[in-house]
Amino acid sequence: MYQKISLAVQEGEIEEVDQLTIKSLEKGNDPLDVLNNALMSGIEIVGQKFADGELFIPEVMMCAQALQAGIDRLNPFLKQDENPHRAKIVIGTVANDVHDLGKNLVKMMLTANGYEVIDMGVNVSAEEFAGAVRGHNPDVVGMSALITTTMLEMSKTIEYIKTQGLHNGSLKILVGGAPVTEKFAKEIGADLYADDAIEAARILREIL
Amino acid sequence: MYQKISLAVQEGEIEEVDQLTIKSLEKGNDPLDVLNNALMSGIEIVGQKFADGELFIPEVMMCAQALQAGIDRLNPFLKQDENPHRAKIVIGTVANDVHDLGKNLVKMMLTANGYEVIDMGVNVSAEEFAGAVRGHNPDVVGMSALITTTMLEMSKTIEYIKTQGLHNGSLKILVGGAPVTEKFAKEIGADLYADDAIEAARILREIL
Amino acid sequence: MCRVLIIGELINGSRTVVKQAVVEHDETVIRDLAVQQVEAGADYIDVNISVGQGDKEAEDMVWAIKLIEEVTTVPLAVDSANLQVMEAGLRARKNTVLVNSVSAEKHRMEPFLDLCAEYNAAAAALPIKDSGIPPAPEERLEICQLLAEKARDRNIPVENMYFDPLVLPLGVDTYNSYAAIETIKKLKKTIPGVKTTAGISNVSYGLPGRKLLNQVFLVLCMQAGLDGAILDPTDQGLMAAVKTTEVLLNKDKMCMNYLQAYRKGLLNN
Amino acid sequence: MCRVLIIGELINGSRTVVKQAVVEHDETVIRDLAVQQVEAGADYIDVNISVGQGDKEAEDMVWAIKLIEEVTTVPLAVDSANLQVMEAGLRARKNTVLVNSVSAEKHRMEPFLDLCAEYNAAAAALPIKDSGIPPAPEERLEICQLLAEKARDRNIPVENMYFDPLVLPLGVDTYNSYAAIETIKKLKKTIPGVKTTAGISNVSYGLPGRKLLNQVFLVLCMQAGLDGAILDPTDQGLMAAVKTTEVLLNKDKMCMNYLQAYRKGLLNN
Repeated sequence: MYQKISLAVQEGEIEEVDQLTIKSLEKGNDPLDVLNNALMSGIEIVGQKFADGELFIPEVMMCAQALQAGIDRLNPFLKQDENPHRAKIVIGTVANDVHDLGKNLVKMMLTANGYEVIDMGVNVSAEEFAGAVRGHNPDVVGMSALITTTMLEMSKTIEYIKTQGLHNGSLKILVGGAPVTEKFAKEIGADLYADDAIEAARILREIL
Repeated sequence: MYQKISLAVQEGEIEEVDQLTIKSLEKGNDPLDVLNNALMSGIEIVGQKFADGELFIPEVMMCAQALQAGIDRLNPFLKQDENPHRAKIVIGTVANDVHDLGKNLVKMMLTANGYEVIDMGVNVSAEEFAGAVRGHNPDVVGMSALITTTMLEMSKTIEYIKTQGLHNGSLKILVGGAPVTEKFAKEIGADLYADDAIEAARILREIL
Repeated sequence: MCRVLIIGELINGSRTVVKQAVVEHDETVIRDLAVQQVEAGADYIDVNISVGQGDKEAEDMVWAIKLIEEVTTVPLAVDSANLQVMEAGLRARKNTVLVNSVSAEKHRMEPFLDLCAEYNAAAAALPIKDSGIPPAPEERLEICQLLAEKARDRNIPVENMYFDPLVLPLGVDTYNSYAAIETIKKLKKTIPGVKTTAGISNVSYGLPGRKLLNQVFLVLCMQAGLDGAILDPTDQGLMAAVKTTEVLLNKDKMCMNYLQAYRKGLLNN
Repeated sequence: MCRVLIIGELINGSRTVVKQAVVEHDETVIRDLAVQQVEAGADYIDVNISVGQGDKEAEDMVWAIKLIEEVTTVPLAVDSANLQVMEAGLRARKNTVLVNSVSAEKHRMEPFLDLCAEYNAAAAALPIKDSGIPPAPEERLEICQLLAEKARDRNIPVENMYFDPLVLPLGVDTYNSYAAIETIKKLKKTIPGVKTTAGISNVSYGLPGRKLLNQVFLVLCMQAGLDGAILDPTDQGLMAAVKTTEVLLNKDKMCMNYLQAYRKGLLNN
């Protein structure tokens, strides 16, 4: 049964994942077990295949949707702290930058990993990022920039979050985007840097 | 000078052929000599290059136009019987057939060889062919058919021309078209058969 | 599915291999060509057995159709300008069928449309008059409108009529491809619910780089509103162009057909 | 000539080879990229030197432009989102110039259009608002109309404004390519005399068969009315698609450009 669910996730069969998850619960399986050994094991293979160039964006999007369908079924039966993948992540593209492709790919990969992603969109000011951190209390805040001129906005935003006292022990700041380098990330005081969407998901799996 | 004219014909430079032909006549060159050793030698190379796949239809069309420009300049100075290429040819696609590509290619190649071509168009009835032969007194009447069902019209047309007494010593009947074979041409009493437009030009050069 | 209908053109008496097969009644060649085209994705198999055998053509048509129907249930396009051959084909076939083709020539229009009505067949309809093919898209449209009207008179549903803009070679006149594309646009705009089809490869006759010309022309026709195309379905470049155009025109949700074609190795043109 | 304007995209700081050349001030790389693109048929050379060097960007832009103008008089597209960098580029260059790019974002619209007017520069104009890129072609058109109005206010001739429909990746949403094509159509229909341009390769991001997708997308955009394209002019497949589309749309009389490209061996994609 778990194998079937995993395969349905890998094939992006939304309806099938939904139905199989219901059946699995009816049979008395442990919801956390279904999450980890059926749904998540399926999406991990998807992530790997995407990284290997065997699956492509539209397919991963469908797999992520299928995963989401399963998780939605499980959620009422899972306690918050029982779900290791229910970390909350706020993401957005920084001020004066409207490029959302990279940010959306990260969102897709994180959703496909079962995280709850709050997408602030593009052209997000330092104040808006801080507001979201205050309101949603996420585990991670991720910011993206595509053009070199807006990399400075990233620096400003991190500074603002810190001056607002929001960068406490539990909050990690993740940055990324085509012109952003690991060196730059360190210089501006980010906790985490990811080269691409897959890397972002991998890093978060490690720390969450 | 002749070399220049020949090259201008090969390059399809209409204006240049026109001007060079005028200059050549002004310098006292013999019109027939200009025709044979400048214009025609140019177009012969064009025909050969087309046959060899080095030149393509649009280019041959421009060369044919360039040739025509030169011939138009020479014509007032040439006696009818002095111009070995001034043979007259009536062509058309037979009744119930509207395919004109092959017929037009033959027209192009024959014009490019300096012949006077009277184009009857498509769907030409036996009566119309006979009328054109009577009116224009051509050296050759050429007919084309693309579909197998209209090959029979070819046969009818030849019969009609013969019964009208128009197929005398000086008139040659040429047939061609995708489904027409040499065997079929003989069966229906045609004098000449050509496999394609280049072949048609070659055959007519031989007999005219 | 919004995808363009592929009419496989390989069984045509003008091709040497088919001509020989028809003359020698070589069954394997015909069957193989049908199977190859179906496997390559043909939605219709065109059957043209005209090889200049005159009286035998009706018989040859029946022979070929029976062979093809042994190996596939894909619909057939019976391709002949001869009324007797067409009727023999329509009577013999079991699969769904399309009459290829009707025109507005006097000897062809009414009798061929009568056959379409009688046998409940779809039709490819060409804007040809007795005086030939008018160059202007407006005039071609007018002829199509006449054909559509005559079809309506016979209760042939409009979606059964595939109007062909007529594709003449670009090399003879660069206006020719443009005229075909414009005719497709005008047809789609003017006749509600109309379908269109076109023979693709004629456009590149006499020019180098034919494969590329055919591909790009097909893309342009599809954007203009082409519903069906007569082509060689084993030409991977053309079929790849079809899939690629469909996904780019938002007719392939989540790129599923496109990615499937990629995995089958069909996008290497 | 009706042909589509080619803006060569290879000198872009997001490419590793260019990034390194800018950081190390490697003159040969920049000059060679300019020459290669001109030889491949580029009508404009895009110059983007953004490599994250912040304050040094204006200086880098001037450096790159001077190098490029040593080897070609082909017009330049100064490519930066930073006002100071843009102005430095416009002041430094001698060749004809295009501002790449203006948008309707508050911090960008008025100052960039002012520069275009001051330096008599053409502009690529993007339908981006502070809230991002609207998906619907209608909304993109509205933003372009606003930009066109602001350009008119500054007496920038309409034919100097190249509106970009914004090409987002097909793989993320198949609507994206369709939206770009529809935006081009709407622009051509609505704003008299308007010119359009588009970055081609973005459409295929994240999908296999990118070359084919890019080619077919370019063909579709050209038929919709594209006047300019930002692309890699050394990509023979794309350039072959341009020539082939032009001849098929009757913009290459007697096939002369097409046949010339064939003889140069440029049609083997």
